Amino acid sequence: MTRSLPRRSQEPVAWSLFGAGGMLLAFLGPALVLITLLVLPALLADDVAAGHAAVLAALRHPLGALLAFAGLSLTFFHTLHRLCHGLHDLHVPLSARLVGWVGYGTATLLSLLAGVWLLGL
Amino acid sequence: MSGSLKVRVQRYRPEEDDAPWWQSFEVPWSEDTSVLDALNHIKDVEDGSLSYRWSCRMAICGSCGVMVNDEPRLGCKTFLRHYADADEIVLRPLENLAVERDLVSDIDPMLAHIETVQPWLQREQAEAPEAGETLQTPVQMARYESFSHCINCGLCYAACPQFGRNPDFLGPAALTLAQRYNLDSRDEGREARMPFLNGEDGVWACTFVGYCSDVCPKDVDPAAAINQGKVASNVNYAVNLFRLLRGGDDA
Amino acid sequence: MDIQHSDVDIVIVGGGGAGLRAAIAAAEQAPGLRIALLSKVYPMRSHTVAAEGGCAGVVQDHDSHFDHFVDTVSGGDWLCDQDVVDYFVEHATEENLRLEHWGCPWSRKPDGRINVRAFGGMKIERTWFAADRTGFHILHTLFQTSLKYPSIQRHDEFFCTDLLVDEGRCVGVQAIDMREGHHVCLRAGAVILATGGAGRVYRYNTNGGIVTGDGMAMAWRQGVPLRDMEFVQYHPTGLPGSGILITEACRGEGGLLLNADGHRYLQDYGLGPETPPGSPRTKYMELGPRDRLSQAFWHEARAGRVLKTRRGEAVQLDLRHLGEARINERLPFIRELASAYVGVDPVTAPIPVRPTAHYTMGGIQTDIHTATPLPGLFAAGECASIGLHGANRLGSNSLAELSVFGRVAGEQAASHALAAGVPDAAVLREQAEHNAAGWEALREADGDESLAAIRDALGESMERGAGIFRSGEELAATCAELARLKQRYQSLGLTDRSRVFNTQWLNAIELGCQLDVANAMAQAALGREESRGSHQRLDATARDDQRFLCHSLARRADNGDATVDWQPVVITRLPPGERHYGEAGEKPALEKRA
Amino acid sequence: MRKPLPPRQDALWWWRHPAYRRYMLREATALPLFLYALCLLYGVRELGRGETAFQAWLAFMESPPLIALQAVALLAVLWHAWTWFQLVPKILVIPTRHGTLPGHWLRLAHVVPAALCWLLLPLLAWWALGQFAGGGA
Repeated sequence: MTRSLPRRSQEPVAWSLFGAGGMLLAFLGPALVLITLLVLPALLADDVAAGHAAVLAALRHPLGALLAFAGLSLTFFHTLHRLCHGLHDLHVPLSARLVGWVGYGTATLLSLLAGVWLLGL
Repeated sequence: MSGSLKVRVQRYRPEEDDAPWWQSFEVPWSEDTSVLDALNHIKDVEDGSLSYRWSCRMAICGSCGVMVNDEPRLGCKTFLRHYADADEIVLRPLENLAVERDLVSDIDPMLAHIETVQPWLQREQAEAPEAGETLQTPVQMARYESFSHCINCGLCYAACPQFGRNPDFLGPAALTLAQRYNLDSRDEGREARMPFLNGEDGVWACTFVGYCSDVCPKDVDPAAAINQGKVASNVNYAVNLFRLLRGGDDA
Repeated sequence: MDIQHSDVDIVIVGGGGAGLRAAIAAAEQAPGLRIALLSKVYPMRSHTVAAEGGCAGVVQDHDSHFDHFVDTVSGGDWLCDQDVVDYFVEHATEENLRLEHWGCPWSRKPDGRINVRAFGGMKIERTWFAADRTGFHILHTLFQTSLKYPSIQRHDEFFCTDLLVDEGRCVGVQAIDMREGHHVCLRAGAVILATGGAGRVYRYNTNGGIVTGDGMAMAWRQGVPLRDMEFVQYHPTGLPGSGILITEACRGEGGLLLNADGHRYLQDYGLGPETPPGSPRTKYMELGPRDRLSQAFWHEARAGRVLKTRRGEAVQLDLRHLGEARINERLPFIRELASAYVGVDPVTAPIPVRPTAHYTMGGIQTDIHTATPLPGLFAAGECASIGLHGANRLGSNSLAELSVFGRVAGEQAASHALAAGVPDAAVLREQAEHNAAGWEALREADGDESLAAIRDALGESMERGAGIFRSGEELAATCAELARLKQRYQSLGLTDRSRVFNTQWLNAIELGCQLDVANAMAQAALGREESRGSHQRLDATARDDQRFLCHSLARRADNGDATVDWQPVVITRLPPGERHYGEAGEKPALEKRA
Repeated sequence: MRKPLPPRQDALWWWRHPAYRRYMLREATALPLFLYALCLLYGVRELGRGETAFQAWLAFMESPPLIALQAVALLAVLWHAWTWFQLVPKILVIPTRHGTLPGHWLRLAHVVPAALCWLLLPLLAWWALGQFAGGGA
């Protein structure tokens, strides 16, 4: 039986980024929120200067910068992927193509910003 | 254990009705009474015009799928005793499919999707029986075996909101069958099937709601099959990209 | 009346194992032919799906076609046509391998080769299996394979009502499109009936609701004889109450049958001596043939040594010593069924079981090429009587039969269709109109008899008079009751006048078929004044080769009743002998050696 | 004549069954996490703009609405992690000599290290920052 072949979906790119972000969030997310929620305020209350220097040093280190970039970028791709699909699930009358362009475009833009700012530290 | 229970059934007779309506029956039950037994009782005793599908009454032919209190279930494997504490049991035709009449749904879309993925064993060269069996160890068989247990009852289609949203989505049973053959060590048809998995109505229309696997009466786990299909589709995408970059044809 | 007419080359009625195999064979033999596959259910709903234990085919080195032949012929109490059995045993393995090549997930040995299990009445292990879902896997493999042939046009949920006959030749079928509710007429060069058995004429049976003998009745109404209809197999292990099948593979794997006292009663019925639990021995005890085991239950029940359960009398099928791992590997579906339908986990408790009607060994008379006496009409599978099973079918022979003779039917029909061509349209219009008018009248039936009441009375009557043991007196009573039921059927009252998916109407058509088939069964049983295989007469307890080493042929008389005459059995190389199991079965061999 | 009723899914389908509600809750974890990530991105920028800006960002993060957001984000990311690890064995198939690695082992192989991360990383950060702050003082 011959059947016309369907158009290939470009979803693998988005899904890979979504999956990587999801895995990273599952492993590191809770720790990160605990740090910003509890550790930073408690420790940096008295000595902001030292804290600023410490965080700056950590993010200037190539490994730190890379981790921060990956964490931020993949989180954007992960969450915007889910939000885009959520709009479809909720019957929001927008074309999937438009939603995709805007969603993944935003994630790309925010990733670029993160890259620029991290390099600028 | 026995008693009687109110059974509310959605009726729709295309020649007379423009919209579905509800009809209630009081059905006596004992420990063994299934939803299918209840329907047969209603048809025999109360209202002979009620239509529904059934045959094997042992959870293998896949005919008698209905919504029981909003959950897709096989009528023959769902027992009234489990609903003894409820006020009533509500029966509707399977969700996400057109209703032909009463509890009879149109499952042709599912069948069409199943055909699309070419669910048969493909070999580049067909062997004669004299060649003997193609060897396959129990470990190799275990890779796909549970995916081959699908009875095509359609409960997973009734459970899948993405199929409800987009009827062109190939859906759980079809994609599971594709995966079943793709994982079979004897099969060589993966190349032919992948384009359908890769398409926008293939594995990528699934958002891993996972309810299909919850309702499957044969523990097939279609959600697992589809999402393993996503991994396969991803690999296929990467390989294709590599080919394109090297100046090859789109595969 | 609006009847849709169309032309095809071959019509196959029934989408189970035999029908699908025939369709594939025809499509492969002659790719240009238009093959219409009609089924009143989607093909994967067909009752082949419920077969559990396995499918026969000689595969081990120490086994041979002749051994399979001997087991089958003696198991059938010498009422098998031996040329047919020869053809069957020589082609069963080949068909099983073909299914393997089409993807059937046969259970394997650790080295990847086909595994086989022991089965009742088979001297050597030769039952191929796919866990305990063998029929399911065969049916789905065939269905999925059939999808690759564009020339097979499925007509799902088309209820076939009539064979169309012109000048003594079958030239098509008439059916009701269940979804649209209108009549269709398919003219064809050849017709294959693959409509399955008629187990639903009994009150307690292992069969699905669709197993109502429609094809047998359709052929019967065109004057085609139904052969060996008195031989109805009771499967020794069904669930009490529902009748759901608990496979013979349970015993093949080593399951034990115990009566209420915990005694392995089969040793008292010529099947002993007792084999140690966990070491089943072929043709001993629980691995005796189905007729003997069902008869043993009947005696135990008469002696009051069975359990009285809420669901009726039962004995115990004990699998506990197999252990959870083996049960999960070999009998997962049985565990699922026992848990769901009688609340018993076979890992921890014995399953209550009892014999229930299972298989129609007789059927539409065909020759070895699946051709019926009506030119253009072929039949295969449970609906046919090709002469394979004789008076008692061995478990796992019927699944193999579907492929072996399904293929033959497909090829024969293809050749016939190519030669015959599609018949003239005009003559059939009138016939179709006439048929349709009859079914329309039934849809409007407004008598005062209830469908369910007649159906239930039919089941009770067959159970009482034509069960495991019969007598002339009881059979005569059943025949009389059947005549009364047929009368009552004339005053049937239906409440649903609609067309779309009017299952009441279709059930009424089915009931008419059941009444015809039951009548043939009872009349043939009444005529056979001997005991052979599954046909055991309390008033004629011996086998009588003098008078009855022959097939019964039930024919429709002009008044609609059945007349029975006889046809010789084909005996080629195994002259009639005594049928022995257990230790007694070793004697002939010992004598030969001595 | 046939006259099938076409199926129709309404926009509130996800409210109708607990399984769907759980799914939507899982998907909804993305919203607080997205906002939280925006805050962190903003923090990176402020970090680069000097100590005062960084202090202002810290204060911003400690404002009640942001504390609430972080609390919600914490719950969300925990639910995300839980559901994520439930699904991993369905996607990840690791062949072994006797078949495939059982799902519960895979799940365990994810949950245990993850839980260690959740506990140890904050402690590590606490210790490292304490060292830095102590050393700097």
